[in-house]
Amino acid sequence: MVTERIISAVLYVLLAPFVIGLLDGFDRKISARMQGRRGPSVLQPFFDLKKLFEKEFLTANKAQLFMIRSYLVFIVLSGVLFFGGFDILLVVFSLSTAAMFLILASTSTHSPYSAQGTHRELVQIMSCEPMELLVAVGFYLAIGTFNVNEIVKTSISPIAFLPGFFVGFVFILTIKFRKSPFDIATSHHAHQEVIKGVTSEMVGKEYGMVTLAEWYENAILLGIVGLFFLNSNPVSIVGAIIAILVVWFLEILIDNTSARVKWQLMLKLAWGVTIVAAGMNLLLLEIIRG
Amino acid sequence: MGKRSIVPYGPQHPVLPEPIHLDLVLEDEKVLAAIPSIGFIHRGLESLTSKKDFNEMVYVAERICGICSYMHGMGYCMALEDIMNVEVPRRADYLRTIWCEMSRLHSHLLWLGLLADGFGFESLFMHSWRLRENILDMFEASTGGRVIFSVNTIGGVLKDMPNDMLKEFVKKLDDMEKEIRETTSIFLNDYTVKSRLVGVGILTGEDAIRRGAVGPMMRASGISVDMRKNGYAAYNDIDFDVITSNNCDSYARCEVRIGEIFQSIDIIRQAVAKIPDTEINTKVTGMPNGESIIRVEQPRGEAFYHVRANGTKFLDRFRVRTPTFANIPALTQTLQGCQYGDVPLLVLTIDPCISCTER
Amino acid sequence: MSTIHKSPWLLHYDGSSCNGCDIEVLACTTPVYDVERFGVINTGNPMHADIFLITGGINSQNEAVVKQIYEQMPQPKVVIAVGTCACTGGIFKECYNIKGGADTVIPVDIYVPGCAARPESIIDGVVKGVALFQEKAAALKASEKAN
Amino acid sequence: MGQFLPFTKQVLKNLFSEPATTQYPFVPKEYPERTRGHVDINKDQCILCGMCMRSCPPGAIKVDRAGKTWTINRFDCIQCGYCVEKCPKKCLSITPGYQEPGPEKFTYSVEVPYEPPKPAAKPAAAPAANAAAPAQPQA
Amino acid sequence: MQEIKKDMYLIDKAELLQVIMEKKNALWRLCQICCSFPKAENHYEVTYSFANGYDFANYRLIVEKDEDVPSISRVYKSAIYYENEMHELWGLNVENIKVDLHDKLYRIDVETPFIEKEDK
Amino acid sequence: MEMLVTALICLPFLWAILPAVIHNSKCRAFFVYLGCGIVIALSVFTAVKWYLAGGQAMDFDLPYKEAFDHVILVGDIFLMCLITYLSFKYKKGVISLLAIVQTVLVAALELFGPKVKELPALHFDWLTFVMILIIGVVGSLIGIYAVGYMHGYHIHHHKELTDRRSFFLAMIFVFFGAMFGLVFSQSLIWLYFFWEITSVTSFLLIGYTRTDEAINNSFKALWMNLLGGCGIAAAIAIGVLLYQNVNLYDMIKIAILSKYMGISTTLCLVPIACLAFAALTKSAQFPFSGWLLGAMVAPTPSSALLHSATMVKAGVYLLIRISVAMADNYVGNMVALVGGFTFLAASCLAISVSDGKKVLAYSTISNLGLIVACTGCGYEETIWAAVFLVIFHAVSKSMLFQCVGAIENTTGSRDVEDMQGLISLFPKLAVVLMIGIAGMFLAPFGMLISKWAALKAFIDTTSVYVSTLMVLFICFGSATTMFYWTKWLSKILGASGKEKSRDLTKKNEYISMFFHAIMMVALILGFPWLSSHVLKPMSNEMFGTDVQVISYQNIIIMIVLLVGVFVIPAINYVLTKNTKAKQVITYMGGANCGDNFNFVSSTGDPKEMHISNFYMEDIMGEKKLFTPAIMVSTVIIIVYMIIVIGGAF
Ligand code: SF4
Ligand code: SF4
Ligand code: SF4
Ligand code: SF4
Ligand code: SF4
Ligand code: SF4
Ligand code: SF4
Ligand code: SF4
Repeated sequence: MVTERIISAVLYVLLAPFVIGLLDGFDRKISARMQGRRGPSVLQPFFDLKKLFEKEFLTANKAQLFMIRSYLVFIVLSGVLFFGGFDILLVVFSLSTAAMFLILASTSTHSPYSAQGTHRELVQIMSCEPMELLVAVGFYLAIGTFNVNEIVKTSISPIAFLPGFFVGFVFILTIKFRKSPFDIATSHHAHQEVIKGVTSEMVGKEYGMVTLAEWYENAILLGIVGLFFLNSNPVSIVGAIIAILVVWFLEILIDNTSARVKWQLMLKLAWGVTIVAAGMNLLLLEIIRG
Repeated sequence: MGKRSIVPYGPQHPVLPEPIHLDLVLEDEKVLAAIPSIGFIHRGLESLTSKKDFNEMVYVAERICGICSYMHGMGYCMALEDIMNVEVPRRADYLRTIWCEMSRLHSHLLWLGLLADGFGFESLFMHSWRLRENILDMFEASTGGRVIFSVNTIGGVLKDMPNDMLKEFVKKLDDMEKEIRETTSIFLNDYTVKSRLVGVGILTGEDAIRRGAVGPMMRASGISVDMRKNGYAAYNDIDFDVITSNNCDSYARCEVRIGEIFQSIDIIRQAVAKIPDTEINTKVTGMPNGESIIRVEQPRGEAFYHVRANGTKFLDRFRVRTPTFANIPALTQTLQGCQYGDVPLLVLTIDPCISCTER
Repeated sequence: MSTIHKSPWLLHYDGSSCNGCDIEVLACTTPVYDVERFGVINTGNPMHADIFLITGGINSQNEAVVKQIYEQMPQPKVVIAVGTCACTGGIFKECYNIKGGADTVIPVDIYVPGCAARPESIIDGVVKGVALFQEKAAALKASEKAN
Repeated sequence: MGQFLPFTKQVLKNLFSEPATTQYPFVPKEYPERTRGHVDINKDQCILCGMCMRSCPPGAIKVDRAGKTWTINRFDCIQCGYCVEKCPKKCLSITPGYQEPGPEKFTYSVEVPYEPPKPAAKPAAAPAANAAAPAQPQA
Repeated sequence: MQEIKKDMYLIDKAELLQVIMEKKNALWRLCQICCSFPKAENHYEVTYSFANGYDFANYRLIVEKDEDVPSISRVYKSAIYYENEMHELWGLNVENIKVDLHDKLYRIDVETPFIEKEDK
Repeated sequence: MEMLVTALICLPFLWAILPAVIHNSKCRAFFVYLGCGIVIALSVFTAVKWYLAGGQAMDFDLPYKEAFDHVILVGDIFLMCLITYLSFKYKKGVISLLAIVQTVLVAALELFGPKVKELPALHFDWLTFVMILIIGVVGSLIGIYAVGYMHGYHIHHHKELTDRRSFFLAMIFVFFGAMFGLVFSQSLIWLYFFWEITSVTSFLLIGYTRTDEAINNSFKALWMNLLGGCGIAAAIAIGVLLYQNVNLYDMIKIAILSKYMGISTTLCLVPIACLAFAALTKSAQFPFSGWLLGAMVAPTPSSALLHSATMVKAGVYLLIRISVAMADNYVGNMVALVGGFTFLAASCLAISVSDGKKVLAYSTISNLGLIVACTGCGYEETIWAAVFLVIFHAVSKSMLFQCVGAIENTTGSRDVEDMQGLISLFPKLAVVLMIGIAGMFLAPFGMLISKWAALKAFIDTTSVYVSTLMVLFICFGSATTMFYWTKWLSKILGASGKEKSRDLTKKNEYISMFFHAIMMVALILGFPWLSSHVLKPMSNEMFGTDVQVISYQNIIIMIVLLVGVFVIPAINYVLTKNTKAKQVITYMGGANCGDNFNFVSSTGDPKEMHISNFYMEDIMGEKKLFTPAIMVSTVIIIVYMIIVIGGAF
């Protein structure tokens, strides 16, 4: 049992970047095709990452680099906690601690665009955090534990009890993945008012590390999506993978069919959906539990 | 200083295809003040009149701007034709009208794309520009250039479009019309797009006049003025209505321009149906002497060509007042109190052409 | 094997151009020409860019801007002057406020002529620039090793 | 309010149909015949009158009567076609195919066989090559 | 006021503000202000163009080389740009512009490029 | 033990006379230091002695109890007279009514009412243990800080104000005495007396500067706290009339037992409800938050004192005390909802303000909200969390206030926006500030642990809608909390273009802050020990069970995270220190003037760039939220009070 958990955590550390990088590559290809273009190679994200690490290192403030490294380490740590089957609430807390390092890294430079992006990033975190915490609460209500390791051992997939939580979570995933309509703090294409937002001042390997951290984070988020579908039956793993792919495709589709909204609307929508979808679900579960 | 940020915006900025700089004073993201600065593209091309003769100036005029390059060339030629009392053959007038409207089409599609890019709707941007490529292909087939055509000359045009080429263009436009309609309906109906446009950047009709706004910017504030109604080129033979909207916001500007896309297609159809077979230019001799002010309706609004000649081959004065120049005071008005995220959008809603603004 | 050439990110800055070249540069990123096929992303940020596409000539006001942006790009970097204006100043070179092409302030690696430069030209320029980018990366690595 | 995600249909259609992207540079581009690519000279007809040089707006052409050369800087030419229009002998033309980008701005120059007193009538031997390949660097 | 050609009137400095006010009150829009310096005449010609719907009117002021013109930027805000431009490029003195950019509208190296040194 | 406790309560009162009469500032400073030292030593000694004795809860009487009873009665009346006098002096006569009504009620009951059951006056248990340590150590450190701060305050900055330092320092000692008395008292009448002393003392401290604003705010604090006092008075009245018993612990027992014995449950809850109401006012929950915000007009040490170790902690202490009686009933629901709501509302409001002290004030209110909510739930986990929060909050808040005070003295501003780049200008102050902020919210410090426990407990709460609402309050509240702390932190760690200047902070201020920092770190590192050696017996004592609230595994994770927060950046810092990097100027779209702090403006001249945080005044501004928050919370309280009291009769 323990070995299994260790293996899964180690696999996460080793494989997450490759899996997510590849998904990202397909994302770019599919997006391009949705836009009527041919698009880059599916390995493009890896080329980009590799190049970033090969570029000369410029910096506007040296403090930035160590904060970014700390950000990366914390994200990986959160992932290890998650895939190692520990407490999901702590995973969420650890993720928000990581986010704080990103923010500090970004503001340490005193640059107008990264500052503006950071403020927006903070709003994004604020928009998502209730839902992330609620997901943990949802699992606790449905399964009776915060422990990922025990959640996967349940007999019925949690999604059966948590449809509202799932909807809410998928909704905030758009924010987390930095996809349109919520790509307000950093966008994958730079044509936006804050340029590259949080990452504006991150050069070469710094930017590479942030990208890598994002991949690790996305792996956790998709892992949580999968968690909704897992149960003690091994077949559910297939279901979880399908669910992850569907959600991922949905995010690409939404990305390509919507305009970037303003942060006020994002906050309103995110909180609104959280309260309505997750709140209702929460209330129902509470009632059922008596 | 408190809760206010003072930050630069531009000149190099990816949402702005052209350099423009603003000093912004923000509270959170609310813009309390925006001071624009222009001059990053100032070349001083009006002064070239002392170095290039009035014929060469046609090519300079075309390069005032690469987007409605055609109309700049035409406006300049019209001013000289007026001074030199040249009668332009009717076919040339029609050809000019068709190219003008094709320019408007490409310019508006380009603008729609940039707007979509401005609010982060990448696929819509791609789609608009893909549609626009069709128009550019027509340009290349008819003039040999994709963006700068060099087909105008004082006294007419240099290249003819054979009638079957025109017919084919009309057919292509018919095909495109449906696609354009689908694409533009996204701008008008999508929830996220509307959340960015509706009620953003209000400019009342009176403000529009006080600040000297022109073109779609003005028509979106409910003021019905379109220089084409003055009947230059072949517009006096064409039947069209001035498109206006009373919403006074960014959405209205979008609406007006989208309306004009279909209007342009219609005008091209009418022109192709009516085009006479005559010469395409008249030989011009002698030196210009006199003064003329020509106003034409460019995609972005009324452009001004003020030419003063003195009987030599070098002009005394060639002055262009481009629509964007006129719209900048209106822009500063709309920026007041908007959100930081709206800044690029509002800059885009005047459909800026800094190049021609700064000349 | 280095794959650095597969990820050239662009930065586009409009010097004193007439827009003609700019819209052609932009057209390169749109479906028909789609330079992302070569891994090109149009970043807005010099800190992330490998290839600097500059259109239009240099005037007294944008001189400092161009220099600054160039300096903010990390090595290895390639500069491509797009359009006749950026190559030589073009038709505007006799204007009082035009100092000349992009090479008056920064070293230009590839010149793409044309007024306006065609998307095909720009693609060719970029492809050549990418090759150069690869070379410069190798040179940079060699010099780093030497140190 | 507006509709939600109305663009989905178009996007999915694009996803499952052939992209609009051309294969350039892997497949060469075919230009329409009117395309203004670059200026070419039929050197046999040129009389070195210098009209093109004087009329060229950016000053891209140099005509050297003494050295009997006609030179164009294609990195300076704006393909306006004014020289073509002005040339008294109609020996200039503007044809598809543009000057290839390169790391150097070079000029292209031809020796003009024109002999001032008697009109030359040599048969055109090589110049066709110029039209096909736009330019070769010159030292 | 004297009509010199269609829609073009010659006015003198005293009439300017009155004309401007009239136009403003009738909700005319300021199209442009054009400054020129025909060498042969050796004076400035400043043309103010107004439009209202399709009506069009231009008013021309003849200004000697060392003369000032009053600013109309307090009546028409958009005149700021035109007036700053006149001063920066032509060296024409405009009194009291509402936002005087002191020759920094276009930050150019050349001083008054449209007027040659000896003329000035 | 009796002697020690007596000394702990009485000594500060007596010591207060010293600074009050000594006017030589050096000499006075010496006695204040000495007094604080004694208080620390005494409280620590008492606590340790009790701990070593086995940590058994004990009841005991003071010697000369009768005399003390009389003193207290006289004291009550004296306070009433003082309030009445001052209220009339400053034309706020109405307020005195509140004092008169309650004092007369209590005094009358005591003199003429039925004879109440005789019981020991004092009680010492685990909660008391924690409280005396907080009051003694944190409070005294603030006292030490105050000496240096008040010197600077009068000598350098506020020459226009009358120097009443003697009075100020004396009041601080009075505060200590009152707080000690409060946490030991078993009898409600005694508790009431000490409670009123804290109300009046804080009133006097807030009005210290005697500016109009200060006077207004001090009266606001007074009437709100007196209203709370009425609650205790009412509880006393009910106790005397119904049960002939004014013993706090007995009342709690009755309330708990009633649940099982089928006697009119709700009737027994009424005194508890009254006490809870009193505690809500004192712990500055909505709708009574105004007084704590207004308290900022006073010099910083008094803010620190009110916010961290004393005053508000009195309210929280009482709530924790009675929490066992609030589990799963209407009173508990009321307290939980008011607390949860306050947690969310105050943290939203904290987003919209930029005055450093005000942010701290809102964060105090918000944090207390979380504590209050935990007590309202009344489960082992939540009490565990509540006590943890109390400890962390006391230390870090005291530290933060001191630090902001020192920053204000040094830079002339306490606005968060003016702290841009503090880390490079005043690194020492910045580090203290950062540790304080980290202590307030960063994983895995106080907030995280408490949120974890609270969430778990609230999910398990029986009342469906309370549970749902509370979970939502906590989830949303923690998001907003993260927002305002992070943005402050990012200001401090940013770059600064200002010239370095001299740090004016006094040595004793640093000593105090330094001790706080050490305590903070010790608490973090000692948190598993604390949990098993202090909180576990406490919960055992209160609930009779000692479940492991937080699993061993999670404790390990938290330790890992916690070590991570310090160690990971530190390691990375060391690793990256020597990275070769070319310095570039920041990206400003090409408009950079060359130094990261100025840009080429539209007029071509350099202009200073300023980057301000988000304040969301349109969404979370005081104008927008404050009144609605007060209304909502008032409605909650009124509705529940009606249910509880109405149900009883
Ligand atoms: S906020 Fe108002 S009163 Fe305060 S310093 Fe600024 S301008 Fe003065
Ligand atoms: S506004 Fe000016 S620059 Fe822009 S397209 Fe029109 S004429 Fe050209
Ligand atoms: S080269 Fe031609 S098209 Fe390009 S910017 Fe210059 S003038 Fe415009
Ligand atoms: S095409 Fe125009 S620019 Fe080129 S050489 Fe001829 S005249 Fe000169
Ligand atoms: S090319 Fe034509 S214009 Fe030029 S020199 Fe020869 S003959 Fe004259
Ligand atoms: S710096 Fe602080 S203490 Fe000094 S005068 Fe100002 S506010 Fe008062
Ligand atoms: S911030 Fe504090 S001191 Fe200042 S006005 Fe408000 S309440 Fe008074
Ligand atoms: S808080 Fe402000 S008003 Fe009050 S004493 Fe300090 S500086 Fe003066």
